[in-house]
Amino acid sequence: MKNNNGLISGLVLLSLGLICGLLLAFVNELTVERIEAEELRLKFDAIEEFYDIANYDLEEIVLENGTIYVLKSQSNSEIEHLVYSFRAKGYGEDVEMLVAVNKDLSVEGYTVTYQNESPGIGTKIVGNDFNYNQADDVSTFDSIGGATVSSNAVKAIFTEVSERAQSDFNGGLYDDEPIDEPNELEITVDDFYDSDLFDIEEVEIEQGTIYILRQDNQIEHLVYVISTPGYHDQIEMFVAVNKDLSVEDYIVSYSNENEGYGTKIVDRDFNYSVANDLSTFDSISGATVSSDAVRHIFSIIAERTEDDFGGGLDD
Amino acid sequence: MKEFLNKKGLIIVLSTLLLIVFVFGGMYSRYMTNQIDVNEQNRYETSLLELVNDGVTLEYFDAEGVDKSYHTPGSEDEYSPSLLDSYKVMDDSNVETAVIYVIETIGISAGFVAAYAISVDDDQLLAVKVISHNETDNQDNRYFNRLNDAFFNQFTNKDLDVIDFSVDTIAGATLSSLALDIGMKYARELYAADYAFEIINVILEINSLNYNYDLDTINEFSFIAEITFDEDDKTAIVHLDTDFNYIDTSSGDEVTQGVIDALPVFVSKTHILCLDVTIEGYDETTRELSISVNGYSLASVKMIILINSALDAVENVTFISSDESYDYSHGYSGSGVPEVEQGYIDGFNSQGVILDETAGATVTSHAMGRAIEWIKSLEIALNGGN
Amino acid sequence: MARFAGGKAPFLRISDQKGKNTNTIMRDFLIALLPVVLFSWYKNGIQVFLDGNINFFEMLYPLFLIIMGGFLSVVMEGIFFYVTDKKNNNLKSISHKLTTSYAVIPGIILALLLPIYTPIWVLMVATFIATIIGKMLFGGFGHNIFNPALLGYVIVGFTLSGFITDAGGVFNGSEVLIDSYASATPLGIFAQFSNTGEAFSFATLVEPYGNLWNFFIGTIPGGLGETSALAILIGGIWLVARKIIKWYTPVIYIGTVFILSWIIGINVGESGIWFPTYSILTGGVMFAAVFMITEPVTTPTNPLGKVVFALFLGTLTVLFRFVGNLPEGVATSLILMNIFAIPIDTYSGIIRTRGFKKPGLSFASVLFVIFIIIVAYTIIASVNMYTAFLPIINIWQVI
Amino acid sequence: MTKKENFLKGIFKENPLFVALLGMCPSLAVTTSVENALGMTIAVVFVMVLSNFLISLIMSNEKLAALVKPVRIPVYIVVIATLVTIVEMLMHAYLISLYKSLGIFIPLIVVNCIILGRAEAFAAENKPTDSIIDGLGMALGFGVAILIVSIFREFLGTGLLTIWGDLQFDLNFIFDFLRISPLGMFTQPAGAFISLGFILAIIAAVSAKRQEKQINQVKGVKANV
Repeated sequence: MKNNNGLISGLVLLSLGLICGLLLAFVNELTVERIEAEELRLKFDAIEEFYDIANYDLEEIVLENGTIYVLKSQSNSEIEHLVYSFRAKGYGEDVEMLVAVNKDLSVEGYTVTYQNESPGIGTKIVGNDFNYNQADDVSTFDSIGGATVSSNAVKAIFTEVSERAQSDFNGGLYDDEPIDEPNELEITVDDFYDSDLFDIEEVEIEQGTIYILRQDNQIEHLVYVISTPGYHDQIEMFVAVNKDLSVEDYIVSYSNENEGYGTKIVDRDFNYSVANDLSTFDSISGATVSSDAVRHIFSIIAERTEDDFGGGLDD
Repeated sequence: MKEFLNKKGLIIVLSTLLLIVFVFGGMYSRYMTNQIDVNEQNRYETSLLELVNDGVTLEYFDAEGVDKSYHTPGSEDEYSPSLLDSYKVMDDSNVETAVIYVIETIGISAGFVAAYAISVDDDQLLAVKVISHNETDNQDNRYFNRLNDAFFNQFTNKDLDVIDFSVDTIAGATLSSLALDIGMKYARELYAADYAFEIINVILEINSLNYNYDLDTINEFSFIAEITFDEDDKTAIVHLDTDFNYIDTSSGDEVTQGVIDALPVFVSKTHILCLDVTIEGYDETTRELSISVNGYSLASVKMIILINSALDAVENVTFISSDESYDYSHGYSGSGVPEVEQGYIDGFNSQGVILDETAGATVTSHAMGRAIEWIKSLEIALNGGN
Repeated sequence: MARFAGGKAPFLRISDQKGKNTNTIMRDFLIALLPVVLFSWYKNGIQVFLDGNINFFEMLYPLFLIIMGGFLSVVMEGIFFYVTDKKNNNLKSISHKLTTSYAVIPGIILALLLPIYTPIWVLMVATFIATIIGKMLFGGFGHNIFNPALLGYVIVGFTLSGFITDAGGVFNGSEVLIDSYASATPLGIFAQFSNTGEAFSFATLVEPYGNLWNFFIGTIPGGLGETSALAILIGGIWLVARKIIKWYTPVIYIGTVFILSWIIGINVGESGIWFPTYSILTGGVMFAAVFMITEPVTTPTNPLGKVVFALFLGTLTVLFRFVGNLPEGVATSLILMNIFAIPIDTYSGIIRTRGFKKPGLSFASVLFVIFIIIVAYTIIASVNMYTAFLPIINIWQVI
Repeated sequence: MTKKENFLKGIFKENPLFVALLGMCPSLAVTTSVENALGMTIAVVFVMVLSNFLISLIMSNEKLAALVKPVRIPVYIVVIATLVTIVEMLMHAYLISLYKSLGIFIPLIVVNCIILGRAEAFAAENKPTDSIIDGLGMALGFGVAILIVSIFREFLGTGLLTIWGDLQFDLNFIFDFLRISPLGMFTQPAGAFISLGFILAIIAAVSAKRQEKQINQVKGVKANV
């Protein structure tokens, strides 16, 4: 009793805390796996209403005002469906909805996952058919008479989906996350021509390098190595041009574009066959920035290639 | 009594009163609510009955239903209109006179509901009534309001057994007009399924259409058309008169009656040729070919083409008369219209060229220009294709 | 209050009203309600019947609803008296209590506030809330803090309005047929504008219902008794003439709403005098001005208090109406102000006797500052209604 | 006080919600459905019995009690918090839908005045067995109370009685028979207060009547004497 100046009490409390902490750690160890599994199951249950998740690879993208669940095909990892889980301000609290959109932008379905609207009229938004069938078109939206604010919240969610659905399917989904590993290839002139047959000279220009392949002091081929800014990083391309201005081949040697559509510039046929003619150029829809970069490279070549073969390089 | 009320009776009476109000008052208010629906339905049916003149009663029936898709106006998607209600209309002696289909179609937006009344006796579309629609833009129904009386008049007493079963759309409200047009066509399909009515269905394509420049036959027919018809792509070259009525077949497969009936409609809808010039007649003895051209009004400018004796060139063109208005109210202030026309003809005769249009008489100038073009084509034909 | 008169409201000034007692006040109230009742019957029953849109039984429904409002509240109060006071539950004492409790008035006023197609069971719930919860549980006639009818109306309006709409809502048999009555009451249309932030005009607000004369006569959609300004004015003049109410209370209230609406109208670009006129003729402003803010129990009793009360009430009505999401600001603002009736009454009584000295001065200055702030906020916030309405909604929900 | 009285006092005489008006926050928030009320009851029973037992165990040891006394409130909190966290984790793992609907109110059991109150008022001064009985009685009393409130609210608010999961009674036929509809208001917070007010009023009326009877009886006895 005399010795109890608080220190021992503190020690008792501390040891009690330790025991409790150990107990909690033990229980946590027991339950943590199951909690994770249950949480995931709960999330999937809502999506399962629209798609059979087992058939897809599921990916989750967290945005400011919601989450996008990306369902990719298991065979070629193309985006098959997007399930948007967005929130908007309703009459009471936020209204949270799940909107499932197919690749052809048709709406598979939508469901209200959370709402706290005024009972009676406001709660009519649950299970109501808002006549929203095409993801990029909210003009057909039917609101509920008498529940303007609640249906405006629903409309806000649909509008948000409609604004991004198209671009999401075309690769805009990953706009905010650059891929980790750049696409880099070791390319040399040998990939186009047999370098033993030619004298190779290297000329530095403003935008890159030109390899001049000469045979008997005549310029036979030019290999342009040009780099230009892409979406996230530089894009570097090798373009081999023959003497008759026909394009032998082109290879993207370095790029760091968006996963999905942006990376399509690699191995893509841009329909560029005559060096000074860009009119046939095919851009990649959905990856405008990336293909614009490629186009820019080609236009640099198109501008100077005739002059280069005519001897402009020697100047 | 007072004794009773002073004991437990009072609460019983009061509670009973409450219960009575609850039960009977509730019945009363439910009756009121139902009555709204009943009144609504009555008004709806009355408005439907107004579509048919001699209609007295409506009788609901289950229509056969047809699955047919149409283009959604303004896009490539196909959709099938939905039949909401179907009624038989009885007259005062309880004989069925008409049938009404209430069909939902898509205009600018979905939910274009209209009633289409079809007379059973003479297979006619009697009238159309729009029940509800979503053709709105913000507060006012801008698009829908463009559909004027003239547009709706197209639907009254419209025969179902015509080849071209469609109405002219209204500019500025094309999609809304198309909603009614499609609904009307779908109503015809429904009618054909419910009643023994056959929709005329002609497969016909006009491949080419030309004036007949052959002086020997020019009096018999004005146009030569090359057509493809029927499901197995039969072809024929047919001759048509000035109103595109069928005259005869010069070569190819035999033309069916359905195609013959359909030809005028199909040709007039197919603008292959600039159809301004009408051949009035050819006199073999005087070698005079008279034609008329559409100026301000139809076939208003008349002229005679004199063919030379060898029948291989145009000798002279004479301006005969014109119905053009000479009041110059359209701002024409140059030389008189006949002078304008004569100028063209003189120019053609002397130089074989077509003059520039005369300012202020643009329409007439254009007509003359086309007449001259026609004459040049005639000359080439007479020359044997040179 | 108790300092001056003693006992509970309502009070009578004998010098004003010789030979009158509470009974006569309530009888005059009923007489004043008569034109309103008759007009609402005419508008929702007789006129529609004459148009041939409803039959005889439907014609009687508005009258039935109003009578039921009064009848139900009397019956419910009778049951309450029976249950709570076991010693005096004989017929004589209960009927005596009922005659001094004036249960019929809140019942009738409640029915007049509700739309025509209110189901009877909703009316029963409203009457229960009004008489039992709003009045009897507070201690009966004279002890209630909130206007009983208003409490019933507000609770039903917030919780059961869906059932009223489902049953048919505010449109009478003829009005259902008119296409231009797009959504609901004029205020319903106005709320749409203020929610979406779109500009409104005479053509969009008034023209669907004809002209402002229709608003004055009362041939517009709305609750049973609140549409006709004319009938309400007749009742009001009767009450003023009988010295039951003071003329300045309704005038100040309506005037505040009028002037603030005018200022707001000018701010949002509608300078016409039609807008403030429209503002006072729609919804329950008129009805509340004559029959509710003059109610002797739940409002201040002395003149200064009445003026302050009416000023605040008008400002809050405009605030809730233009800045909030609620189409009708009258009922909610009145419920809110009922809470402040007692302090206003107390301090205005002090000011009246002692002049602007302590403690009345500090109270008055605080009140004045609050008033200025509310007015300023109302005017500023109304200019951009759309952005302003969200925070107000949140505040409202907290309240 | 017998064990039976000890047990029953929690349910009737000292009912924590209806008599002591303790633990209003969770009882108003989770009583939207019977299922939630049952789940809450289970959680409270678990925490209550174990916390009462443990605290009584600690405090009945005189030496330990002397050490703990200056810091007894933190000790209670640590014990209760541990138990609540265990309940929360178990519920999250095995009853996830209930966990979701109870939401923040499971962690709030920690500060539930009933548990802390019983720990201080009863468990600290009584034997472990008595404390268990007291805890059980109190928790069940709380459970009965919120069950009554939740039945009242769920029935009036939705016309349903959700006992557990899919076991749901649809009582809408009563509303259909009366030709009225459920009042959604009762599932809202405002409805919680109104419901509790009604129930308390009824209980107050009943207990007032009983008291009156008792007084009359006492008077009668006196008169007889």
